[in-house]
Amino acid sequence: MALLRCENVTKRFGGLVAVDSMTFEIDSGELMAIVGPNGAGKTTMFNLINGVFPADEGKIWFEDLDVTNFPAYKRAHLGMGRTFQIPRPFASASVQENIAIGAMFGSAGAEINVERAMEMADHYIEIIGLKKHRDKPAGGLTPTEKKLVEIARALAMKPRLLLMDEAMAGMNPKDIDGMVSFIRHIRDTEGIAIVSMVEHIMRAVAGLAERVIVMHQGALLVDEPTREALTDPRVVEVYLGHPPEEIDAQG
Amino acid sequence: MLRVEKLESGYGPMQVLWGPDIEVKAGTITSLLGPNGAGKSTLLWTILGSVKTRQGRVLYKEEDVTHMQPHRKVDLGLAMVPEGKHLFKEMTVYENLVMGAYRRDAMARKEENLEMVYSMFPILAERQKQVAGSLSGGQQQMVTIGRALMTNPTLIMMDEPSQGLAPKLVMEIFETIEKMKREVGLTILLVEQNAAASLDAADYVYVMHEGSIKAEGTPEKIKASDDIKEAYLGL
Amino acid sequence: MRRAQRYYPIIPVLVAYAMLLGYGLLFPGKWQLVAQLAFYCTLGQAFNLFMGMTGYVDFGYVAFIGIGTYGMAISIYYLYDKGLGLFIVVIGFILAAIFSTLLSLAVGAVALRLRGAYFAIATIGVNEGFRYLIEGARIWNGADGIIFSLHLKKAVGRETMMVLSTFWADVLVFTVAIAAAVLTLVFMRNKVGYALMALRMDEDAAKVMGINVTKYKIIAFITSATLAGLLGAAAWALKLTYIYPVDAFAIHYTVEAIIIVLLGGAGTLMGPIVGGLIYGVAKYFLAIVLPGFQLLIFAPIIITIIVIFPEGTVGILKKRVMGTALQKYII
Amino acid sequence: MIFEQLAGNLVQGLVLGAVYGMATMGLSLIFGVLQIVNVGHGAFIMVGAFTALMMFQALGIPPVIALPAALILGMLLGMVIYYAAVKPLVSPSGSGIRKPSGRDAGIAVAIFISLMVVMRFLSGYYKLHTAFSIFVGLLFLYGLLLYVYGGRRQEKAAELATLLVTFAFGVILEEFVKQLFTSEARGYNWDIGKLDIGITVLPYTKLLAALGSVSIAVILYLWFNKTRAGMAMRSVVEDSVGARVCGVNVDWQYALSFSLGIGLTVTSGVLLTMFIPVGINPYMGGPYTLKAFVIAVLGGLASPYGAFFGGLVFGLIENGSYTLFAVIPGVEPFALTRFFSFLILLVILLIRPTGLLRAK
Repeated sequence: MALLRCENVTKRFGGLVAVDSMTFEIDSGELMAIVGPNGAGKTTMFNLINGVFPADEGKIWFEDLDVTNFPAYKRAHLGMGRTFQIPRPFASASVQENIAIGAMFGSAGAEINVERAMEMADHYIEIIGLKKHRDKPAGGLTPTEKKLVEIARALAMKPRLLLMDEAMAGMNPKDIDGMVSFIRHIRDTEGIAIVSMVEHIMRAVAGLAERVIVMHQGALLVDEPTREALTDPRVVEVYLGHPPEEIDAQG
Repeated sequence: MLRVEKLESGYGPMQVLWGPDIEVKAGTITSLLGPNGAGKSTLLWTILGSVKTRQGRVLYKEEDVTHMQPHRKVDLGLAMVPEGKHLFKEMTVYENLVMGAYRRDAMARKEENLEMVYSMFPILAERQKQVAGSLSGGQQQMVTIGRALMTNPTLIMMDEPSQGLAPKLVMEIFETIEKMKREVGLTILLVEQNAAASLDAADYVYVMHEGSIKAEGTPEKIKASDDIKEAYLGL
Repeated sequence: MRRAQRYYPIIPVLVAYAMLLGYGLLFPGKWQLVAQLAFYCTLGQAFNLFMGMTGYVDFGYVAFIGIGTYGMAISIYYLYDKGLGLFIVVIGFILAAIFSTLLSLAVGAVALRLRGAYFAIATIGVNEGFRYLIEGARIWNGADGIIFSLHLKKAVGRETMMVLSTFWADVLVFTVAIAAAVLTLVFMRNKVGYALMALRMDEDAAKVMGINVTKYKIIAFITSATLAGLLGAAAWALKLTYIYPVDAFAIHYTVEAIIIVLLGGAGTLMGPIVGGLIYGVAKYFLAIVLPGFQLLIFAPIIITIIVIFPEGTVGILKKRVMGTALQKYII
Repeated sequence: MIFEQLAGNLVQGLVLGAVYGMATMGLSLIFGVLQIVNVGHGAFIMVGAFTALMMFQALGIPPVIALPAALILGMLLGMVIYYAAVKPLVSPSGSGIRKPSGRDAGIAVAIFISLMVVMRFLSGYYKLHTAFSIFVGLLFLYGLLLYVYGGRRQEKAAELATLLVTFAFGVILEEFVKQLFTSEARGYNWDIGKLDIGITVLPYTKLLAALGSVSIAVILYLWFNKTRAGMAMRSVVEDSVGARVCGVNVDWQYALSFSLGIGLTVTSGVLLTMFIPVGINPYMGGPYTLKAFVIAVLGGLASPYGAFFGGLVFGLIENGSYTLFAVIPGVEPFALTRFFSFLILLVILLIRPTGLLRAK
């Protein structure tokens, strides 16, 4: 059974078709990447999946439940987590409060009171290694720390599907490798499916994803295991220009 | 051409730049490398003047322009290609380019510059009547670069010109940058995430970290130094 | 133990109100002033519950006070001869609460879907719109208003009426203030508060965190509106025993509410009390020295606070006591 | 007969609507460029109405001639407000590193007190009201504080703050005018004849007001689309960062558009008095704020031309609904029409907050 299933999902803005009849599935515990240039409709696709705005056409199922018309918060309750391209922690709340908010309103939110949420937050602060910043306002952290807080906040929601928007944008190759192994670690320990959206960091795609979806002008170009996707002639043609070296290096 | 001395600036209570020194020689590509949050973009905006300088000086063509307003600097031939495109999405390609020639001096040379932009990016000539927002990502980037060329610049500062582009377009952008140096004779100050490509294109490199310069030298020197690559570039 | 500690900040609030009440009781000549101050504190406390906690400004807030006043007025005006005695006042409060809740539901259903500027636009006409509905459709005597002092006298007797409108009405205002303060703290310390904090800072991020932002906004909006309705019933209807639509929906009470909350510090528990006292005392003396000039002097102060001291008095105080023993008492 | 009355209503509605549209363009311009809703909108219309009234009564200048004066007055007012309170919110100029010190506060208080003393002294000669002195003192104090602190960046954008600031400026204007002219309603009588077009009768003043509104709208349109300065303002609306790197002085464009928006609003106050030359009082702006919001939302908040067409539509609606309510017995058609416009606002906001008349 697929965790998430999208069928002919389409979204238009005015005359522009941002997402054009996308059909794909995501399985539980899978590590997947969505790849494509800026403006290919990746962020819109994310917003459609977690319900920031509704799709114009098509259907979305989450664990065989039709969530097409669910608002964002209900989808979050079902187990969809999300991080943003530019991290958006609640700036004047402390790191602990930020993460606790995730726990309070996430998929297990109904049973979790404020005290319990704070304890859970401490656990995740431990995981991301920001213990010394626990009581600081999140707005004062460095971009990378904000990113970690946001990931912890999403994890505290106990999601079954985590959507990460450009988790590695602007990082140098070393930090990318660190983030890749961190994400893999999360997947293994928390057992959740992670969809990461990556613009053009082939190093991250190759290291991270088991499967890749390439989007081009709002439509699905290929949906294949990573190696095949990155050497697919269509992908090379419209997107890569030449097959990435990292594939050979890591393959 | 451009010299930055002990520049300090930031936003509100947060100081970002801690006194970097930089020199950009005429007719070269100078590349600024470093991790996210190192203050590279802030440095460019401070040089342009839209982020206020708190300490230090900016010298352009041997003239102190530290506290000059951004639009006055555009008059002097200092252009900028901002990160994330920032073109006028509801105007046509042509109108976008004409906006680049907004200052009077640039307006006088509008036709020549327009021709130069169209010869550099023939696709823009074809699409000049089209609304800029409907172009593809790569074409939008061309409009932004073209618009900067329309300001009749002598020095162009480029902030992440390849960001968000398909890998196959990244090489094209770098070719364009080299062409701008070779054929138009522009001086370029380049901020790039793509360290490898940037090192190949540059004549001189500065490595920034936490708001100050940690290393500088020719690309060969930087490439040769494993310490720098390991510590700041992660190559 | 830790749980109890989290509610410590209510102590200074209770102390402040107790001192104010005590001052009024000990110096009977000052009761008018104390009642006036209590009104402003309550206005601020109730307004803060929505504006301070959500970051939205409801420019039509006075409509809830007005409709609450009508609730009490109607109860007395139509039920005075039914032999219910003081019970009509109780019914009045119930009506006030129901009316203001219903109006807030109607307004909230439209306005709370909107954000920022659009929310402001939707609310700024509420008081005017409602006033013109009452006048235009001649509801409840239309523009002629309801004058019910005789009805109240007949229902409860002259003596009771006097005590009711000069003393118990003010005590009820105090009660509403304390209720508002307690509710504010309870919200802050529970999920509601965290949800409101999240949506105040970043509504989009809050949504994808699983926060039903509309629900929490409505909770704060209705609570705040209902308190305003009760305030109107106690402070206006019972004290004045008449009501005209032109007064009941006058926008300058919204201005006062904004001033009080900003002076004290939006989103803080103590803020409305501090703001209410500063504003009340200043207005009291200005009314003696310079009648008619209060708004001309307070409006520049609003601007000064917004531009230069956006945290307000208590906001600044909060920063000062950070890390000291006082920290757990002041929020 | 019915047809004639309908046609008459249509003409009256359009003439009124043109003025309404003009009265909303300033609001939309400011929102379009700065994303600020001028909550004090009506107060600026009131200023325009008083300008027309004063010039007519004191100097005998007909309102049409008073238009440029009102525009200049409004633009000056706009500039002052922009630099005093809007700019410190949208782009704080303060270094932000200066800590408030006791000395700063001391100087501020000292200057305030000495200013009060000077004003007290002056009031002996000029019969200044004490409250006015305090008001002036407060303004100076504010200027000083602004100089020392330079404004603060707000936590949640500047939206809430700008709403409150424009609201407060509306209150200041109302109270200030009240002190000058008392709150009694005034009016003037500028009679230059009527035009009978068969289906309805229109005074020339109303026609002039409508024509003036249309011409101003057309000039604004041409200025935006055909001139270099207009293009610069458009570029700021579309992308301020892009405009800046093109060499547009973005800060000045912000100031200019705010000032122009206020100028247009004050000017529209003059036009409105040509339409309704009575009931001019300090608090007359409130209903116009509400109407302007309805109109702006009809036409899409950020578009001045949308606002103009919204005004035409609203003029028709208002005229029609008044005629309709007048035949219902037992109601106040005037008040009910105002309630109706509020209802329209809510309905539009509910179904399409970005404007009914915009394509997207």
